[in-house]
Amino acid sequence: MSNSFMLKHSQIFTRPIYCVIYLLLLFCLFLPFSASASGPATSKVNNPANDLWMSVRHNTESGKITSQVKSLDSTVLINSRAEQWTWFRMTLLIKYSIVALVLMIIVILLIFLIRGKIKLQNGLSGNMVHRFTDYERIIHWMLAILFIFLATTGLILLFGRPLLIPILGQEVVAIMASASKEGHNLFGPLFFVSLILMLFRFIKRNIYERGDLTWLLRGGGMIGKSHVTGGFFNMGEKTWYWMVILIGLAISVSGLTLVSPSLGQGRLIMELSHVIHSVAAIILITVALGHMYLASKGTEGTLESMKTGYVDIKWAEEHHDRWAKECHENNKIISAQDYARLQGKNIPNQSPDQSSLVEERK
Amino acid sequence: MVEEVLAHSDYIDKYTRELVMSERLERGLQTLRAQMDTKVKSFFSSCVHCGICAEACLFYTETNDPRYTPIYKTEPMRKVWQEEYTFWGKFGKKLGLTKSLTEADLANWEELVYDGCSMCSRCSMVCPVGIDIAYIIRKVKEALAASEYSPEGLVAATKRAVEIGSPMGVKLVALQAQIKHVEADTGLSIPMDVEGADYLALLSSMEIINFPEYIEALARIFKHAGVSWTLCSEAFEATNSGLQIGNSVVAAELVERVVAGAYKLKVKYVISPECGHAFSAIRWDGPNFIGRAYDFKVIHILELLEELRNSGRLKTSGKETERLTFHDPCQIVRRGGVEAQPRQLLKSVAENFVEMTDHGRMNWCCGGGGGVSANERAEGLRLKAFNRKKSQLDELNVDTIVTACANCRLVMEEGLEENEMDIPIVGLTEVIAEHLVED
Amino acid sequence: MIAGFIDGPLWYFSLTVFCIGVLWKLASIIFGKRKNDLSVARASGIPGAIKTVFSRFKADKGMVPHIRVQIVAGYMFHLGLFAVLFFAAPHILFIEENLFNLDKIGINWLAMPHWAFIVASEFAFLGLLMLWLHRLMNPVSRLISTADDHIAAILTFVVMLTGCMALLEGFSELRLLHRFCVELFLIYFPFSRLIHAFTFIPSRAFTGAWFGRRGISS
Amino acid sequence: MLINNDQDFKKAISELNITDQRKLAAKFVESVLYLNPDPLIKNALEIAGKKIVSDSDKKEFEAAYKNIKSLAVNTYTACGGDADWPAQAAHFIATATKACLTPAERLDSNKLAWKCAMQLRMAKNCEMIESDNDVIDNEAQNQYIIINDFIRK
Repeated sequence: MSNSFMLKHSQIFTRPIYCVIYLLLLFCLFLPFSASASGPATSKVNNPANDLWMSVRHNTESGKITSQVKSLDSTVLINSRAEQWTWFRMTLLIKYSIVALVLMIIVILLIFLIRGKIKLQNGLSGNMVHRFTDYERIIHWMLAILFIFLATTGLILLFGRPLLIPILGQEVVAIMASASKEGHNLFGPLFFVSLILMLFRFIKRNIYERGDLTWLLRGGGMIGKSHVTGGFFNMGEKTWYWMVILIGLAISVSGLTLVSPSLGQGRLIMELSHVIHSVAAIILITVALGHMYLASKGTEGTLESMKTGYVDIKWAEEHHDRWAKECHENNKIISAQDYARLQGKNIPNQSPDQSSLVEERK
Repeated sequence: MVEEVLAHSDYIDKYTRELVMSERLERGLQTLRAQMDTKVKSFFSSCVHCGICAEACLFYTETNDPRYTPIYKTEPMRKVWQEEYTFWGKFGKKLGLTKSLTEADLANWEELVYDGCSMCSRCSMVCPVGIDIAYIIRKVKEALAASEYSPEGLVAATKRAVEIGSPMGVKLVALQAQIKHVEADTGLSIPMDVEGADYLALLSSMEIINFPEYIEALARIFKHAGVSWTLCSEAFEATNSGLQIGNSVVAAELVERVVAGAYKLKVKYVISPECGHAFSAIRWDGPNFIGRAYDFKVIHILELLEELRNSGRLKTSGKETERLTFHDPCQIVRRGGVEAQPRQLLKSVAENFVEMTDHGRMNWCCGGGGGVSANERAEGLRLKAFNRKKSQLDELNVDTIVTACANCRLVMEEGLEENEMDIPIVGLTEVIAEHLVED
Repeated sequence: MIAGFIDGPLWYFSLTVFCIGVLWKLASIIFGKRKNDLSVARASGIPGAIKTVFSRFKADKGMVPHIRVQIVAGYMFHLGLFAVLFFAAPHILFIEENLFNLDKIGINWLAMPHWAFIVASEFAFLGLLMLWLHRLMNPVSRLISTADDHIAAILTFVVMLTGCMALLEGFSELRLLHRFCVELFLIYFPFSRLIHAFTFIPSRAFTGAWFGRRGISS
Repeated sequence: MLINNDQDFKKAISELNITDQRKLAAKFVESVLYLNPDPLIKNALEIAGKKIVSDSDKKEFEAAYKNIKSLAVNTYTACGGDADWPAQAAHFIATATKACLTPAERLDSNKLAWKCAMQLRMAKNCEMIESDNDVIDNEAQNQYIIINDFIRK
């Protein structure tokens, strides 16, 4: 989307110059009339070019400049903000994005090297509890896939000029950029939709409650070996959820503003949207990298919950003790064998026992 | 542990790879190939593996075991189709990529097809691409039977059916004794081997052994309506174990007996008893088993009763006051097409008749059809599957369940007992008989 | 050179494979061997067949709560794709240019407005993504799915993706990429799960006829 | 007048109140008890005779009914199972006993003695089938005698 804005902008840079010349001519033409109109000339003489340039540059006194193009911002002849914006887009943004991403990767590497895979203290039991329904997992992975796609295309657009062109050359990157832009624009709204789905499906379980803070102090169990307390979702997961929702919404709204330039928003809005969009996106991407690592390689038995929807009860006890307790109380725990059966990996020629497998029927 | 489970199935694969070309497997394969008609091909090429059929199958909904997904039960046939009738299958076989059907598959599918399917064919009703899944499962059964992967219960029953003439070993003397009893009670005579009667009534062994009331009901209704009918000493058994186990040869033989009996007594109609699968067997599958059309008509007892009622020959008086519902036997309603008659009959004698949420063509099976009830090994699963019927009944809280199949009746009584529910179950024909206008 | 190949020979080849493949499949199903039922029918099978071809577009009421994802996603995908496939301006233009002149054969084939096109493709993408994830997430469909199912899903996705990436119509390379994927799709179609787009009709008809002649509405 | 046919038999029964019906039914069963030696039956019959006064009686009664019901259901010959006539006779005795314990609140309890009698006739019948002799020793007559002197008292 930022790219689409770039295109408009390049034209904007060229157009005002013609406008200025045109207006200067007009000015000369109408000079005598204006003189007469001004009635008996005052003794004070000042250089009218000043005013003109002031207006053209800053468009302070509105109405002073008219244009035959009757549309929003059509009387803005030179958008001085654009230079700041260009500077932000081409210098700041790129530089700090790279810094942020690289830093995150380093952090992950460090965690991996120092802490290694966070194993369960008393290992896996093989007895499982149901955690996420099919629908919940579908939403999660849909959001994930769309996010990764949008992130990739977005980064291609962001880093295309400084990083890719030197490697792949102008033509290739031009094609990639065009493709990325179209893909990015089309998938954006889908991200928004699945974000809303996620918001409604998971919000109940993500309200902060007592006990979440202690989790934070323990660094989610990464600091020290002692056990940290948590409900269905622990502090870390809740925070991540709210980041996804809030930052995600910021990205979506600003993004939608950028794909639909003809909603009556002016350049200012567009520039702001772009700034919000890019900054928010970079933050979310950076944190997402962390999430991806911690939820897969990072901690033992976590990925299972988003693959099959079940987690090992030992895992639950360590990461979500309060929830695990509930599971124990309502005896939601199913044996390894029943779990295998629910996954369609039944031992052949064995009729199921009477245990309640119908627990998780949606 | 899960690993162990996986290890186990791996082991089975390895173990069978040696005897892949075994005799049994060969017979299975041949039977599958022989039955590969264009319908099956169309069905398999249409299946998008959406898994919707699972939600229609009580063996899945009550266990949540994906292996009970109806279309998955046809896997042996799909594998053969894939490998021998599709481009990629043939191609993959050349490269040795496709996993061919193994004897282990047959061994594992025995449980799925015989214990985990009551042939209720509810799945065939919901498939979005219109696959008649039960139609394919029936063919898989044929292959499993041919390769001798069938439960003992059914094998024994089939043996008895062929040798004694009844899957439950009911000899003619037993029937005669029951008839004597009924005659003594009702003072009516029960016609046996009457040549030239209009109707030849068939019975199911279940009725002779457990529910002789049915015979009495028939006698009284036919007397009342002045129907000329008879039983046949050589063909009184309606059930067809050949159909249940999936052996067309046996099935044909059993049908032939009825045809011979009907021919001998020169009857115009053969009456299929309440029993569900007997109706499919004699009414719909029979001619196809023996490869020729009948020279008599087959009619289900409920169809006949409704006919008699409409023509005014069957008059009833009084109405049952208790709240009652009707359990549709799958083979009669969904595979037999007798849906309206039982309802009209019931309404004529009951003022408080209520329907279950899913009824008629979308009814839920009792769990004992397709020979499942004759297969002791399946009892645990069957009782679990009954939970579906249980929850249907819990919604209604009826005083009485009426049905039209001795097997459904018995299976449900066991299910109710298991769940400590106390609802009497009665046969529709008996209910009608109780309300006959005395004349 | 490659462009020429994709726009020329490969296009005609894939189109031929597709057409012949589909026709062959349908013919072999319709004219293939199947026993005719000897039992006395309650009613003719034909009305039943026709009825079922349409009745199966609607799910049974009792089933709906358990299969919402499949229904919603399924309809989103299929309708979206259908709209994009046949009513997107670029596609109609393509047909006009490469296959036959619609006006000549007196068909007034209107393209849908750009916004509708975008909405339709959004629906198609969301639906397909959901369906494929359901395939992976739901134990039942995970168990019964074969490689073919996944290849078909991914191939379809790629075709749609390359299509929307070429939306700007600024670079012929992107158009070629899209077209190349379409050609792969066409070649894969008759030998795969994708054929259900045609065979669902005979399948429904067979079942409908079977039930119909027994006097059962399916 | 003496009862000697089923119409009168049925009529006479319907005129009895439920406790009497239970007593009568119990008598019916006792006359062919030898067909099922299960102690549950004996115990059930004793309870059937008793009047229900206290809660403990009620509990006892319900327990007996429950047991006899499961006995009746579990002795069915399953579809496709091999017919064993003596066992089947025992089964009918069980169902007959179940009938005579039918709870009062059940709508079909008004003809429980009749139901019981029918089951017993079937039981006798099974015995006959097993013994393969053609002379039918009609349980009905026997039941008429029982009801006649039951009413007389």
